[in-house]
Amino acid sequence: MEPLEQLHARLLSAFPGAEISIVNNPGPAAQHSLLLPAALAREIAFFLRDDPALRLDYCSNVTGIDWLKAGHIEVVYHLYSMALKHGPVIIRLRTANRTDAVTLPSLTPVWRACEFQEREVFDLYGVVFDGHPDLRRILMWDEFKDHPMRKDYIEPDDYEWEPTPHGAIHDKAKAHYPAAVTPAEGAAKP
Amino acid sequence: MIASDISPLASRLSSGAHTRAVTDPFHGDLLEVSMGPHHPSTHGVFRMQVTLDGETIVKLKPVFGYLHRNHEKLGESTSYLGSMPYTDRLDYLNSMTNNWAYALAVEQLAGQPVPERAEYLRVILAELTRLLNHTCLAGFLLQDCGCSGTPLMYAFREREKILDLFEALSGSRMMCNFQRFGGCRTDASPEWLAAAKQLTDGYGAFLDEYERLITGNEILMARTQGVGALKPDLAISAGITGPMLRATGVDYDLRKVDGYGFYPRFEFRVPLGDHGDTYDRYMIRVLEMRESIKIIQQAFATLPAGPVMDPKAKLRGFRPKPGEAYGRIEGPRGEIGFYLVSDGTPNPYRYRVRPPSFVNLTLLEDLCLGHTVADAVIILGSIDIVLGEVDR
Amino acid sequence: MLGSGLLSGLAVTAKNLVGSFHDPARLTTVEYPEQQAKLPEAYRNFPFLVSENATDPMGTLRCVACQICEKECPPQCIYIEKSKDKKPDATGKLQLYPAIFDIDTSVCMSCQICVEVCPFEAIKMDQVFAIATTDRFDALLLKREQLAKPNAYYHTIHPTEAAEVDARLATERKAAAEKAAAAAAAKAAAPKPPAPPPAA
Amino acid sequence: MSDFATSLPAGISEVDRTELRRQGILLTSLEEFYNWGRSNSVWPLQFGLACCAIEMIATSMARYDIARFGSEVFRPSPRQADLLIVSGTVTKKMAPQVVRLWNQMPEPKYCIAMGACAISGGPFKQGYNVLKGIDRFIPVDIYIPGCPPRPEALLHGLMALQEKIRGQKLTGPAAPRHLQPDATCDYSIPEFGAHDLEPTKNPTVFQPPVIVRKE
Repeated sequence: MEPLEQLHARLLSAFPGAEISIVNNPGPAAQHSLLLPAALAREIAFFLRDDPALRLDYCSNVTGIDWLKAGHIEVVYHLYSMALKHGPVIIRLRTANRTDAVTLPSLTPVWRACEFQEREVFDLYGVVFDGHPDLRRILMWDEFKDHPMRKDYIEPDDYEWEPTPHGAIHDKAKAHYPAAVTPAEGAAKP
Repeated sequence: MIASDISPLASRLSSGAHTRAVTDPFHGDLLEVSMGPHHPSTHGVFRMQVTLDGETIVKLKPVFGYLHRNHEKLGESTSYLGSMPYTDRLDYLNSMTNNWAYALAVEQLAGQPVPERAEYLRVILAELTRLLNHTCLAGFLLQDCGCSGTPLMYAFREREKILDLFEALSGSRMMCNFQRFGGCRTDASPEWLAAAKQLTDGYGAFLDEYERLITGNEILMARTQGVGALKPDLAISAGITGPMLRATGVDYDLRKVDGYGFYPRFEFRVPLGDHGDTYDRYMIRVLEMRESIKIIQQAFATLPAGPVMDPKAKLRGFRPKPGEAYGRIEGPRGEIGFYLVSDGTPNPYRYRVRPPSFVNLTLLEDLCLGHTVADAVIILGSIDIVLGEVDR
Repeated sequence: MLGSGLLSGLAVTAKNLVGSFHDPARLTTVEYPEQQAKLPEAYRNFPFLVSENATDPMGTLRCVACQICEKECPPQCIYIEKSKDKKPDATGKLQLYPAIFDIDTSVCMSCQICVEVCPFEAIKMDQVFAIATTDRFDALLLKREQLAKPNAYYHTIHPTEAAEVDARLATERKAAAEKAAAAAAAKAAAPKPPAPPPAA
Repeated sequence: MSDFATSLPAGISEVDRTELRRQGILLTSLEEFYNWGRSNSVWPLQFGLACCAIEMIATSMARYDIARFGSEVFRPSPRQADLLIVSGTVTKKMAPQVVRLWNQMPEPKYCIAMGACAISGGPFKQGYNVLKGIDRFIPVDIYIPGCPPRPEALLHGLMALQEKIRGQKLTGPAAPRHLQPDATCDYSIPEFGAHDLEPTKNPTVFQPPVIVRKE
């Protein structure tokens, strides 16, 4: 398969003016990826799928990543070609922020494999996929309000019985200790 | 005959009307059925919301999440090593391949080499797992066809033998927790290798017997041939992998494509189907088992001596450099992959599992439309799902 | 011929039926509890604490309450509190010991990671499995006293592994003793350290 | 039922009775006979949740053969089952269904929590969607720790349950639920809330002791 730089240049010539950049992966795996602009993502995805030199007909994996400090949520697609047996080409889309502007174009029209995986990202991260045929919660129940895979999600409190707590769980379990018993005298004796 | 039945008939006869109009108040209405989450044939806590016209399925929506155990969230709050036992519980029939996929992803992330003997052991264990899974699948599929008991009993008889091997090597029947980053936890003893070789050599005879029992069975053919046929281009678009993809005739096996482990050193074929129907999906698995036996026998013949753990591998205090990696292998159900993002801390920043059976379910509705409810059960059985992996 | 597949299948089941009366390969039932298939040496189910001798299990625990297993345990089912005083271990060196060492077996998944990370060979995997109970809260929370089992027991369940561990510990202790002797010889003039307190 | 039925014939010690039984003379009370019959025909619900369900299937297969205990009749319908084996992780999304199944089972009914997840949430207990033990909503008779328990461990749990059934008194305050006219067999089913189940536990069933750990 052509190197990522060459693919990047080819994409820039096919989509002039589009803000496509290479995201470097500093680790030993060296799986570098392409950051696509959300507005053009679907057109570029169609290009990647149909280009005769690429033919990335197989979208393997769709992942949401919550970058709390950077203030955006990223959706990562791992693309392979079953016809030409190469890959991966990794593309990333970013939301504008983590609160209200969380809409990204759905790539389900390009690859059917994204259907459930994008629903999962919607459920767990709250990214709204524009153009998804059936965007509902998939793992949690419909009445559920939160997006639990976000880094700032606060878990419900059910720490009544925690005989082996330490660290953060100990702090949560402490809320259930009876107020009359101070920790020093209430400590279980061996 | 009771009196109230006689009188209208008598009155009709007397009035000369010998036929009456059929007024079925339910005719044309659709029936909504919720199959699961407690249903004997949904392979766990899976639910299908089915809309029926008579017995024919006109709409089918899978409902997930009844076994959503927050695997990925827990993976972000435990160390890299701590997630290894959790991967056992993803696809709880095939813990060895899950371990390998996760170890492979972490080894890519950290650039960790693996000794040769460990790679051979991994191949042997993964192929034993494939034997185990496909044998059980055939049993469960036949169970779904209404053949209650016998094939599943035979399948589990053989499964117990493989589980005995796993237990003798790793200490646990199902939750092996055997692979480590940079090798395997323990080495296989010569006795273990002899026992495993004996089992593999005898497995062909069991498969022959099993095939005599079911493959040529006319009832099985009638129930499965032409049921749930899948087209190759749709399968590729939907990201179907594993035996379900190869049953449609697409030649895509990661053991050949990626050549991970030492698979390029072994000679084996990738069986392909033509119709993509339920029967093909069953046959592909039987043929794959025969290829697996060949791979294991070759691996035993050429197993090198040496350590099974890289001496530089770290168990505690494992902190990969910042970066990310996606590692995937060909599990018994399809492509199982792990996507890890490291930020340099002991815990992964993002830990994602690419579950094969979850993605394979994408086309469940397409496969079932137009078939009867009884066929939907068989189609689901032939997709071969495990809910621990679907919902994670 | 239509029906031949059915007939060959029936022949297989008939063979298995007849075989189940005389062929051990087709009669695989192990009648637990009267019979019990031999557990493999590697079998693991729940951890236990190794103590050096059976007469004083609490006094001779190998555990020094370093809390590594507590931190590494993936489901966090270990709870340790360090002692305030020190006791001599098997080599006579003063060590901390666990004042509280609890394992919640209702959470433990027997993954063996505590065993792998322990630098003192103090926690090992047990093989008991018949521990069904009617009480969740107390019976399944194993205390230090229930967890401590002598080294001899370890030898009965994992003989090969235990022999390796003993050999390794013996060399380590020998090296430590030699080092201590060398240090003592070098500091022969130095005042002796206070005598260790009696074992609690 | 009057007292004579529930107690041994006067003047015969347990030792004598064992000796008589060895000679082929069976002395029994109505209570013992009734419990003997119940304990040897415990029909489980065919209900698998997760990993432990595979071991439950293995238990019913040839190697372990649960039929030797009269429990091979796995019923798909809760209306025909006596025993709910909670075999695997109960998620919060699944918890209402499990309680509903339990409510649909007729008395006398028993519950075995098989495996760490069913007892306490097990290794997954810190998950946001995992119920920390099914005993927050339904009363559990036998707990089988292990992850997953070996099939032998499940058989051991089943024997423990049989032992419990054999020891049940038919009269008095210790009588099982189905012989107490006022006892309820309906347990409240939790609802799906915006952040968690509502309620998160059934306080009449789940009363953990207080255990305080110092920092």
